[in-house]
Amino acid sequence: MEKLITLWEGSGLYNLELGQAVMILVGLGLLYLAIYKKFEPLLLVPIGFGGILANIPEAGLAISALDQAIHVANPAVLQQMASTLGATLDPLASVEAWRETLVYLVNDGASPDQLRAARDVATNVGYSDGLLYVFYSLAITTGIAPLIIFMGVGAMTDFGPLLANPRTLFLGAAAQFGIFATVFGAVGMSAMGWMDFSINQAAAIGIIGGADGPTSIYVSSMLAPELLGAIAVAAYAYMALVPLIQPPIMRLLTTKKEREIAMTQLRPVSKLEKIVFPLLLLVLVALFLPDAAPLLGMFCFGNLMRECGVVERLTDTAQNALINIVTIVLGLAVGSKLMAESFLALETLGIMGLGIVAFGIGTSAGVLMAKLMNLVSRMPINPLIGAAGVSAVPMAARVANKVGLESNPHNFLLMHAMGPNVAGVIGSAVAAGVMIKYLG
Amino acid sequence: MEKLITLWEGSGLYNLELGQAVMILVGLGLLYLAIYKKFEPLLLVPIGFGGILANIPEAGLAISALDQAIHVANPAVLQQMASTLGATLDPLASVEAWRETLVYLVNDGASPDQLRAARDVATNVGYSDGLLYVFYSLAITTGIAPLIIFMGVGAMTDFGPLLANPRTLFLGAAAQFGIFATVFGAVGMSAMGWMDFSINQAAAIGIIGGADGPTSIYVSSMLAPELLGAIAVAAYAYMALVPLIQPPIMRLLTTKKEREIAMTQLRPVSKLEKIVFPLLLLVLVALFLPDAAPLLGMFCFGNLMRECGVVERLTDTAQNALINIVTIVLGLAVGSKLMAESFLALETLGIMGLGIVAFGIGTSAGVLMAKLMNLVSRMPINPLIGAAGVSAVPMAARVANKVGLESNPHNFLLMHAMGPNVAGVIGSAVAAGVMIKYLG
Amino acid sequence: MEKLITLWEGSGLYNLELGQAVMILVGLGLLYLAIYKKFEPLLLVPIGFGGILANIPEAGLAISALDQAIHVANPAVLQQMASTLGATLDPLASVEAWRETLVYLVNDGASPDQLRAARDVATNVGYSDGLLYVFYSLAITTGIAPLIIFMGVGAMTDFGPLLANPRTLFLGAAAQFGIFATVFGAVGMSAMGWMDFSINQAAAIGIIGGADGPTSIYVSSMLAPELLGAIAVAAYAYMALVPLIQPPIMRLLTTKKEREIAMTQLRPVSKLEKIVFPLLLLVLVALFLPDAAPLLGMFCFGNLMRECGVVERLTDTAQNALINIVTIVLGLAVGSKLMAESFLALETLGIMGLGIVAFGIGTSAGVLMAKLMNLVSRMPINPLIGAAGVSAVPMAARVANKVGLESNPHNFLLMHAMGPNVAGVIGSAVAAGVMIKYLG
Amino acid sequence: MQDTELLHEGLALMGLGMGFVFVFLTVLVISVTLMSKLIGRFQPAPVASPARGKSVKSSASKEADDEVLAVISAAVHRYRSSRRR
Amino acid sequence: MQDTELLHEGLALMGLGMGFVFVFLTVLVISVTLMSKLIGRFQPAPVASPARGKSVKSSASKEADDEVLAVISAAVHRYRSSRRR
Amino acid sequence: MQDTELLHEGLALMGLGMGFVFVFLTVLVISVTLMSKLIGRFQPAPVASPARGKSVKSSASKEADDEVLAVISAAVHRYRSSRRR
Ligand code: NA
Ligand code: NA
Ligand code: NA
Repeated sequence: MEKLITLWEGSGLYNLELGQAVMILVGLGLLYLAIYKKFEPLLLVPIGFGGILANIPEAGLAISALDQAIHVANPAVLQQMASTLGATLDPLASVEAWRETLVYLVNDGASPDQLRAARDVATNVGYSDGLLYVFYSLAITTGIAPLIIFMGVGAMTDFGPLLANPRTLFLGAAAQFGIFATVFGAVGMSAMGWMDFSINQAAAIGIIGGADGPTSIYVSSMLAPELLGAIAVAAYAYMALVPLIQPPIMRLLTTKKEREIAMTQLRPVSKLEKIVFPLLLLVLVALFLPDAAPLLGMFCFGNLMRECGVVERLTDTAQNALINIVTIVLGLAVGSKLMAESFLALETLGIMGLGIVAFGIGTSAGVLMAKLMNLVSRMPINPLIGAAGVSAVPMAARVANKVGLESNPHNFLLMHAMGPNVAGVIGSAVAAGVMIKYLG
Repeated sequence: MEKLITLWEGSGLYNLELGQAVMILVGLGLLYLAIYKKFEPLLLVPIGFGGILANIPEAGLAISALDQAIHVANPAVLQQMASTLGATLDPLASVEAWRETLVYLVNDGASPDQLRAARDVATNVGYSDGLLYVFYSLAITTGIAPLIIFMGVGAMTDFGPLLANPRTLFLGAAAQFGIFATVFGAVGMSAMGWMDFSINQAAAIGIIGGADGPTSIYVSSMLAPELLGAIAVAAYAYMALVPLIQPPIMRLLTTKKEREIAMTQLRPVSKLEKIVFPLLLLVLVALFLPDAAPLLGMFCFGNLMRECGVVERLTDTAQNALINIVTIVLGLAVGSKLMAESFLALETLGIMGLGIVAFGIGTSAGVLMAKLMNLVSRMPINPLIGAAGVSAVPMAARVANKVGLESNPHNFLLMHAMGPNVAGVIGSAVAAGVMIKYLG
Repeated sequence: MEKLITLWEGSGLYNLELGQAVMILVGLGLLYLAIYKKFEPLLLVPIGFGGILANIPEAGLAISALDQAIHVANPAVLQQMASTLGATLDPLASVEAWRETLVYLVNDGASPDQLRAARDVATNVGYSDGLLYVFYSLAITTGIAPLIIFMGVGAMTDFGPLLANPRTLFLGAAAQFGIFATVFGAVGMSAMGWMDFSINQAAAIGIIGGADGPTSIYVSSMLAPELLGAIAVAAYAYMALVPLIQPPIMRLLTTKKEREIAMTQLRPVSKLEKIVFPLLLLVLVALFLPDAAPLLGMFCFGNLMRECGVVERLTDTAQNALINIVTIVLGLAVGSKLMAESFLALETLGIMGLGIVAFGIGTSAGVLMAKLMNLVSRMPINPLIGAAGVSAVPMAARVANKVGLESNPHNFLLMHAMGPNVAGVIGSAVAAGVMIKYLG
Repeated sequence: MQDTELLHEGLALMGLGMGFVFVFLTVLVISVTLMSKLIGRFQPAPVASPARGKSVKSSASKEADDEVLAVISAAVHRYRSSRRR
Repeated sequence: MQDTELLHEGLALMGLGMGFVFVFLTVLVISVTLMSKLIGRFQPAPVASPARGKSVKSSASKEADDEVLAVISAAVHRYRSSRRR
Repeated sequence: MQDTELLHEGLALMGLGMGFVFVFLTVLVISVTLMSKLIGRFQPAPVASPARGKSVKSSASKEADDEVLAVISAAVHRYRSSRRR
């Protein structure tokens, strides 16, 4: 009978907190978007599922052995942990109060040595790190997962259109205004007292406007890991929404005539140029912005493997088995940050709101930059391809193509839009480097 | 000359202990079964080979740097380690006695801090963790390997037949009686004084009856890691023996008439049902048995990836590259537990004996449950498919089909048997959760 | 303005040291050799690129969090670290002097406990391990990467020609004389005062003559990690140069008549022999040279998977996805050792010089051994296949075939040369084991 | 642990475990049946679903398909020209 | 952090960040243009490059190609014989 | 380490190393020869072995083969229909 009570008291239903229930619904919602609305399913299926796993009451899949022990261990173990943390627990207080004291000690007061000792206590009595916590530690805290994915993206990227028309790099630069305007927006909301974002958090939020999943995850894991869940969800969701967000802005900022501009055919690009480009980019990064070196270095590595043509085995693995394995692990690890206490906050709404603004401003800046370039240059640029500068490869380029076809059914902009599109990837990685430089 | 002596004294032949020689033969025997008898070769080839590697004298492939240092380091290092462990070694005792003292201290007396310090001594003088030990720590202690394999199994499982006839879940439930009967058998043997199993060990042994490799490994790594080698070998060996173990029992418990029962054709199952099923199962696990969440969560994740149809890249990787890589690592890591001192014990014989009993009882319970269901329900069930409830996917279902064809050459039971077959996977994961809940 | 100065002072150009600039050029040179000269591109592309990444100023991709903090942290953090290391920094000295003091303390004076504490300080203020450093720790320090690659090589090796003519093992043995002659050469250079190699370093350099990348990396990671970068580069570069290095030596040491010797066709080898061979080799290693067990054990494991024919899934993964993933990680990790302070030393020139001598001596020894065998045995051996005994699979065997065809256009030696070729792999792994036994 | 206590532990685990397994799977049977009925009501044609599934797939994996097609056609082409040689 | 200070921080980051992004990409545009010109001068026929690229590839991945060819031919063979059955 | 001592170390390592390599590979040659003879005696027809090997493989990798066959046949079918278009 006693055992039956243990079973019931250990069940999810008995322990389910409202926040967890809501987060499970949020996870199911993400899965719905991923599966039925095709919102970046490769990432949102694992993230959504990971979010559900992270919120299963008592399972502790997303927390460390130490947190798990604090949350569910018996009073004797709690006292032992408190003593290793150099504190004594008030014998008159409730066990719940003890747990809260320990949470406070672990997060604020304890030295690394004490934490190690407390962790030893927890593992000695049989608690272990949750699977998603292990994934997070291995894949995201070390930076390995986003960087490997960026390498794979590099191995899938063709810089040909960019090399044929290097000026499109300016479009990729302009579209990063979405990032910095959002940073300013976020600090503005905090200054207004609406939200409470630090400058680091504002920077991590801003990078959503870079429309690059791995870059967003990398930056927020360094500057604001507590917001990583919301930021990753916003980044991937809005990337999927690019076909809805961008066209109205593009139409608003351009005349029909501008949208009909036909662009001169791109010159063929030699193999050698494609091989030299990633090395050139790498050297510039090395000289001017070492803080972007992990991101752009791995990106250039992937691209060099692709273009050099002598390591097809490795390129194939970087584009397939490796990126897929890392995507599964990364997705589940990001899902581990979809825990109620951190996700169900006003800040998440702020992030979602700011994220969409970031996309809009980035799109506008790209389009306006293209119009500006038309003023100063002879070679005509269709301003629609400026919108592709936000990256969201290859979605934004396809959107530019589609909107262009609406105005002129014979005007295929896809290849022209691929230039600013991949330039946007470089642009946001550079922006990420600047932010890490100042705030990291 | 002195060097030649060192070479000879460091050779395997000089240091070979009888137990190691026997274990190398055991490893060769497992390879024979795997290669020539096709006993689950995907696992038994790595396990058998790992077993041989683990028993190479002096190589220390399966032990930590600390254990290796205790085993082979010179007296000065031993004294240094002893002092970090807070002990002094008797200057009159032999070096062999010192080593024994250190083994005792490390396993019983030392605090985590002292162990860390002793380990530092060992690595400082150049000892390092053996490869199989590293694999074990990374893949099994963290739980990653069995869970990733379970994800891959989920990605390969079609729940269609189960969804078409959900009642077959009862067969998968009944067959788990093999697990619990075996637990009782194991504690019975201990109560009789024949063996010396703790309740945790009994539970880990019982799970062999679940006929699911990853579940067995996961549970025994948590409840009785010292028995993991024997349990994994028993689990995979008996799974391979299913075509020999089951048919006599099935024939004994059924009449020819029962074996000839034809089952109504399964209804088609919609895509949506297949997508919702893993989520439904996950939610039930979350609500009622969080301790099964790692196992069933990853299983459902794999299955959702398979059925949702929008992440084929990931499904393919989960079914191939990822599960294969993890299988190699897991197999070698399991092999590291085939060391003489733990494997060549009476307990291993007990485990092998109990394992076969577990399979037999599970088979019987499944068949009898099917007969019982025939008493209370109109829709006829061929009792042979009850035997598939032990899981051992898809072997047990094929056995049911084959035995059925013997009685009626036109009665194809394979699809009908797949329902209880996959239900058995769920059933044993649930049983695993209950055991971890109470004993973990 | 102040921020602009920070940006400039944090830029690569401001911080670029001459050594780093040179090493970036070295990295580009390696990429040139890999891409345009096809020098073992699968390894040299990642190694060369990793070398560039490791030398990006301020990025710290190849160093630990602790080293990174010592290198760039502000004075307050430096003082905190010094206090955990039990030292006080001279308040009158410059910050640069403080950094040097800390470097000295970390490398020479500090205990493991103090290092852990200093590391805690560094991570607490936000420094983290560089990506390549993480790769090195995970893949090379543990030995996992070279061993997994060796497993993949085993899975790709066909021992048929060797089994058909086991005497060719003697050729593989003789060619290892290149290894030991080089060791003696290296200690000779030190005795002459030209270089300053320890015996361990000499052994690690000698193993270049084994013409086996993973073996070289494994041995030097154990005996002389500080030379790993130069040794790996030399090993792979010279392997690529085998078609240039070997033919003149082969022609010099043989008469035209000898080069025309036709060899009797190889007998067919049964499946069973191929299955038993890796197990036989493993047992001999276990009995006589346990220190070679990690290398040859994994090699035999790969080969057994290949030949047993029942685990094709695993063989395929070992030959493709797994070896490719590990190659990428290993290459970048090796690149992390191409740092200016260790690579731009006279020793590197010595290593490059000794490496080519090693290849030459190994080739000669193989050819001469074949001639010797012709004196004592009836069955004729074409001495050219002796050169294949250095391994460098399958390049050296192809060279033997090509040189043979020059003398006699109908004399195909390829299959005959594969025997000594794979024997060379076993031979150098045995040599590696002997060295680790004495010096490890 | 005393022998009888161990036996009791085992017996308790057996009863509780089997009980829980049955209860859980019963709940699952009921949930699945309800789920199937619900889905059957709102999306009545399971026959249509394979077709739908296929179309989903064809759009989702269109690119992959095209690639495969390209590879295969190249291979067949090569194979044919090599046979001509 | 005080509100105005935070705003200043944000503004500074915006100016500096956008400035740096533009400067960096401008340098990249210039470098790429120079690089393309240099390459165009020394290796004047980009038309030839695909051919060259192809030949590089064909030598580099010769073995892989042969393997693919073998697999495909075996598969086609099997396919044909299976159809005959 | 003194120079001469280092030289001695090197020389000793050379002698011992080469010696051990030869002894080990000689043992291997003997073992392999014995093994081949033993196997030849008990399983006298190496000619039969490829056939046996094949049948082993064909049973073991039957499923994989079928899959490949299915993929290829689908691909060929697609290729043909696409050419008709
Ligand atoms: Na971007
Ligand atoms: Na089961
Ligand atoms: Na060699």
